Amino acid sequence: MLGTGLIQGLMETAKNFVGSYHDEARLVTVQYPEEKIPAKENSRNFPFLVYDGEDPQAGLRCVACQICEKECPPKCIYIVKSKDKKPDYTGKAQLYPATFDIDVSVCMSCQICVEVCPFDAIKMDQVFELSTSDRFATLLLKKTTLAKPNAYFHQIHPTDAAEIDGRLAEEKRKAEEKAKAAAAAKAAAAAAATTGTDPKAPPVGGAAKSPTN
Amino acid sequence: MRMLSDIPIAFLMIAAVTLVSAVCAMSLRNLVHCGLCLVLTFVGLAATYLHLSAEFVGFAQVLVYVGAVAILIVFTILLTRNAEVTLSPVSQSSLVGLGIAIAVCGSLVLPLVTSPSLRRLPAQSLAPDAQVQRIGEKLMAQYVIPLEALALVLTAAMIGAVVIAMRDDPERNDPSPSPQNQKDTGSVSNSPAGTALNSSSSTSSSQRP
Amino acid sequence: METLDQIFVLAKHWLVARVPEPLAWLATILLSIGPLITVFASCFAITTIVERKALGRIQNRFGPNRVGPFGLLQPLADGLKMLIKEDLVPAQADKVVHLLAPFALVVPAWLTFSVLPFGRNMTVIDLDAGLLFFFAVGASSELAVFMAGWSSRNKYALMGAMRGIAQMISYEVPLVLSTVAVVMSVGSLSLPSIVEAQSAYVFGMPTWHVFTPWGLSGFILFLIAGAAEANRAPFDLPEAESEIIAGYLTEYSGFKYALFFMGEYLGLFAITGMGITLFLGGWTAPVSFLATTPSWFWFFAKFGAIIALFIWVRGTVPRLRMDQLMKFAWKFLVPLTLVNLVVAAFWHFSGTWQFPGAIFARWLLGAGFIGGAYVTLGRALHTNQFPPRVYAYAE
Amino acid sequence: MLSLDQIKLRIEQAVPGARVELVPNGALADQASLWLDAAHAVECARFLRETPDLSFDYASNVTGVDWPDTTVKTKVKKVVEGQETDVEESVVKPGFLEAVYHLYSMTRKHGPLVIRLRTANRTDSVRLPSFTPVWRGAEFQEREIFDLFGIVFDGHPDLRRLLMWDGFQDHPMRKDYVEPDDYEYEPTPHDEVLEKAQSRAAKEANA
Amino acid sequence: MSLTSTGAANPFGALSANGTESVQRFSRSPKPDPGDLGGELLEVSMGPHHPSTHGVFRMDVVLDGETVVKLKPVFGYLHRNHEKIAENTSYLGSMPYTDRLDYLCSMTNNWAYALSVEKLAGLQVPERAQYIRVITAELTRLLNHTCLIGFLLQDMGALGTPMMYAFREREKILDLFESLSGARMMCNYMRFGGCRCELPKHWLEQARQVVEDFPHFLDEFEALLTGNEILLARSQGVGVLPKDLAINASITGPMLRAAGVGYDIRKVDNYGIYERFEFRVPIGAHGDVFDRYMVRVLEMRESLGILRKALTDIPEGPIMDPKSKLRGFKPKAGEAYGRIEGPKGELGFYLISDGSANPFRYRVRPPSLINLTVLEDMCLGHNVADVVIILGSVDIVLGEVDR
Repeated sequence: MLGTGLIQGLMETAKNFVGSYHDEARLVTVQYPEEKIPAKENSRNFPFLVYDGEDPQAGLRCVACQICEKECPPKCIYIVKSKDKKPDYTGKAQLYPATFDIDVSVCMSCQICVEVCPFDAIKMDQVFELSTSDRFATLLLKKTTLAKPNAYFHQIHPTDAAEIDGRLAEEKRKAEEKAKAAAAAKAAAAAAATTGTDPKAPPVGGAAKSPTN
Repeated sequence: MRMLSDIPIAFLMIAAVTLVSAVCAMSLRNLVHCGLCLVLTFVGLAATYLHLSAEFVGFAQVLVYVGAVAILIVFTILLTRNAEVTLSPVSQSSLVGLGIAIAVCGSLVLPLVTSPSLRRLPAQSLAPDAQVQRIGEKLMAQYVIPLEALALVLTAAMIGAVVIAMRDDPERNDPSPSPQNQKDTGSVSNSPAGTALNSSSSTSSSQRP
Repeated sequence: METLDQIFVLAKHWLVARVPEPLAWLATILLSIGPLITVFASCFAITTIVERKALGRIQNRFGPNRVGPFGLLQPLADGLKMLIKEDLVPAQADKVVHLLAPFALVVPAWLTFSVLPFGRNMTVIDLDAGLLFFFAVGASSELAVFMAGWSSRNKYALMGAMRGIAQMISYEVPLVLSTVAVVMSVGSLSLPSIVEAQSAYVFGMPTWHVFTPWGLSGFILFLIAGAAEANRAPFDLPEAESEIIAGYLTEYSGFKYALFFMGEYLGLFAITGMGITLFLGGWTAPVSFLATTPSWFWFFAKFGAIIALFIWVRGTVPRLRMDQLMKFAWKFLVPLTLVNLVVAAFWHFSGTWQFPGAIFARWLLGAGFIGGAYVTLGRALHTNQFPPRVYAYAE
Repeated sequence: MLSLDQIKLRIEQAVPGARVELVPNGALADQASLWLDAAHAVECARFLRETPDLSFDYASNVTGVDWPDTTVKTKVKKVVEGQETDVEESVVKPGFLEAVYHLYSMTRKHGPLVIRLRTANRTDSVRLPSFTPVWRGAEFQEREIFDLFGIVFDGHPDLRRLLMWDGFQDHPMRKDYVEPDDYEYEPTPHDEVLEKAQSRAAKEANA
Repeated sequence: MSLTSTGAANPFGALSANGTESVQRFSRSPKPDPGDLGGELLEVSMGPHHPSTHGVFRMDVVLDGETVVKLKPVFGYLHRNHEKIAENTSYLGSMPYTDRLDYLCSMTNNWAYALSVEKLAGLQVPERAQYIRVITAELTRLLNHTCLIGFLLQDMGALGTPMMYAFREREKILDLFESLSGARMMCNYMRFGGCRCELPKHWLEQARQVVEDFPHFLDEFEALLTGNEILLARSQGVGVLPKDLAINASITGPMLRAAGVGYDIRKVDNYGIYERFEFRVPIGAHGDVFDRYMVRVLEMRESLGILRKALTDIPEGPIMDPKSKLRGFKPKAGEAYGRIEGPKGELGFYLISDGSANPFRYRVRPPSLINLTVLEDMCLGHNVADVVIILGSVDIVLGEVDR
């Protein structure tokens, strides 16, 4: 009969009306500035640069290889390589980024830079409250803003960070062993030849720092 | 309150508005404006009735003339091609028109002036005379035949309107010319997707030069 | 209780008595119009916020809850926003008509309230032909719609106006016809006397018209036609947002838009008030032992309930199409109101039946007649006879 | 579904004079394609659509490909100064535009059959027959090819630009399309656009 | 849900009984007959910022009163030459751009692109990744269809109530996507030869919970809508698409099936691992807006079946083909066309490789665009109000139409 469907619909909306007062599943709105949904571990927003140790600039894992700059689909990364080198965590002398800018007004949060980075230097952040009144200046994130400690990385992506730390520690251990072996071999060679006067110190130690946490 | 009714300020205002809007309704260029002025005239007339304590007639005037007749007029204007008329407001036959207007006006005014009702004293109280119930009783008893006759005429008019409106449909939906159309214009008429495709391609081809 | 019931009337008399004699007539007028405007303007404000909040809850949202406590000051914020917004008038628009249109809607809408009885002895002007006045003034809102649509020089506005006028004219017929049954039964066009006719109690229950078969169906028909007359969902075609932007309101902004907005709500309030007066016993209490409670309270309680119903329906149904709307008015509502008239006449004349169980017989016959007509006409609307559909699965 | 060779044979039998060529696919063997000559293409298409055991009634994907002119370097043995030497000679292979149709059958649920049409060159002879009369589904896609690649489809009922605006001049999907300098007219932080425009202007001033 | 679903009879009737009649109605001669009272035609440009064109889409409509006599869709307002961008970036770099084609269904877009590249490069997808793909794709289908129905009802004038309900449920699915891929809409989750990252802990349980709750929502949704007389009156007999025309115009997806063609690429191509799942393909008999609505509702119920099975059967194992590599991915020269049954229809990617790191030709077959081919045919003879819901029932996303 005419009208039954309408009445059924009215009952449905009445149910939702009443339900929205007591049923959590029906009233799903989160009152944003006061309440926030806790970020999920995998959530990503914009990239940041991980550094180890205390000094944000000295501890950057980034070696300015520019792979991310090349692979970035919207081309929002801008890197200028350094003129000099500094040792990385394994003690190997590496370049570092003199300039590392990310234009987050262009960035589309695709995470490809993270995936292609062979040094685990760039990771996805979860900060999203970046709104500013200036489109150009403040949304161009510089190296200083981008650098965040490994501890922070652990905080937002614990599983990922733990795995990477493990891998890096392993690599470092191997590198140290290798360096030691090389040094030993060199020393042995020097000893055997007894002609060497100034065996260069292996590039162990230096600024190499063990990852925090 | 007495002062107000002694000097017919209200009446003069109403009359002025009615007359001015009536003149505007005749003389404005834009048909829609004319229509809207006509509405104002109707409202003024209704106000006159109310001023004479003829409530029912006044409201009926608004309901019928403003609510229905005026709407019909503006609706008709709306559907015509152009609301702006480019004709000069004073045409050649204006003198003839003026003569006719005077004649009509005279024939209306003369009986009014000579009517004995003007010399009759106003009734003690006008309101009870105009009571709705009494109008109804009069209509249903004394004037039942004119009422029914009117109703019949209006019904006939309505049926006529319906018939005219209905005749439009079969002409519009007449399917006979369409197959021809399709063959004539369908540049892709050999396409195999059946009639629906044919007819649609005729639409797209029709707009090409 | 008596004092509380008449508190507004007494207050008015008290105030008028304080005014010097020559200005008493002015004071009377102002003291009648002033409260009317204040009350219904605040009703408008309250309805907007309540509607938004209720629709929000229906849609499982919060609704506005930021301005003031629980968002209750939202109407103030909205009003302020409307006032300070730029008033845009299209360059090609007919500026005078464009300006007059909102007033042509709002002024008649206010006028309609002057005949409604909001409580015992609380009618601004007790006209002998009050009902006629109501419809006469209400009819002029069509003109406002036309003026708005035509003067905007916008195709969507024009289409909205055409839809609006056609709809209002069509739905005026069932609207008036459904009230004729009441007029027939009461024998008066005066609204206070219509309320008086419903103020008796039988076994403690009210004798409202809605408790008769013709009254119930008349009330529902009145609400449906009234929703269409007030452009409420599901009959909000003239402003159908998804089809013709905002219809005749497309080119309105700022305060003029606010006026239109208010005019529409006032129209809805007027229809609601009229429905209450005609069918729900106006200001009378729903049970006899509450009869001494303030009459105006009951009027506004019923008023709120009907508005809530309108909001509820708006939150549920999609919109009809123009031809379906017309078909619904002329092929369903009008015949049904005519049948309703006959049933009202039957009810009136069978009032003299004395045999035991007469009341049941009257109910049975009346309701049966209307129900039969409803089912028949409802079937007749199935012009194309789409059968219930069964969906097959491939393979 | 029949194999491509069989289909080729069938077409050649059914449409006399039609030249069909098999184009191999280096990556996916079962998506090799048939190259139809433009003159008989519509007939062939209709044959493919209407033959009951083929009944390719569904033109799924229609697209254009721009093959620019390629310079092929070949080593040719030449007698230079009475001595036979290997001389590298570059031959310019003229490019062409291509329309690729992926056909499926909804009734027989097989496919895809890839057919290709090729224009003679990329400049003045860019006309191809339209398949829209055969498969209506090609309508917008052929319009898109016309818009973005510049292939003119004869027999298309409504050949207008689809995505670019009507006054647009070039065909953006062609390989040699040069995007305008004011492509991004708002300043970007690295001012690349500005530099590009300046260098272009300087180049033009020099020329 | 029983085997069949029924809708009540149409109480109001329709303007015209079927599409052909409406077409005939249009093709009256352009010169008015002497007895014809038809007045001036009204040309209205609906869009590009009309409230219900689902984005920046425009229709140039010619109206006789409110009846449509001509309708020309105008595209390109959101054109960004996605294909050209993709030809200038690496294979991997296009993956996040595919998210933005049909921005409601990024997972299926990812899958279609990944499928094509896998065909091109000859990559194998491990079992677990296949399951994840099916799960995410079917969740996407649920999400798309609920939203579409919400939008459709919005177009029909239902003041957002069905849309808000749809969005409430969509939220749950988006939450799943976020915890899986890190983003709610722009998932960028699939990779050539598998998926980007392993499922988070408890993800399967959460997904199962969502899938278990969904039928309840669908029942409520249908109680609100399917029997509603106004919806029936508005949608039955409106926008009829004949079967032949649907096939010929390359219509795909629910729109094709509503026209009565049982063609579902999940069944036809058996891509991924769809042959392991039992599901039925609902088809409509009338091809009108109501059928398109009902087919989507029934499809959602079938998807739930697939999801339940996939969520229980999903095996452990790797999620990436060991042969695939992220950097320096250069498939050998050749071409491939891969297609999947997206929620909106056949979504295909046609790739030509010349052996370099960037595709030589990259083409998206956009179901949204191609389904609009018949928009004019469906709308002729109907009202403006019908045009809006017919467009709504086609289910377009302008990101994909204009690319």
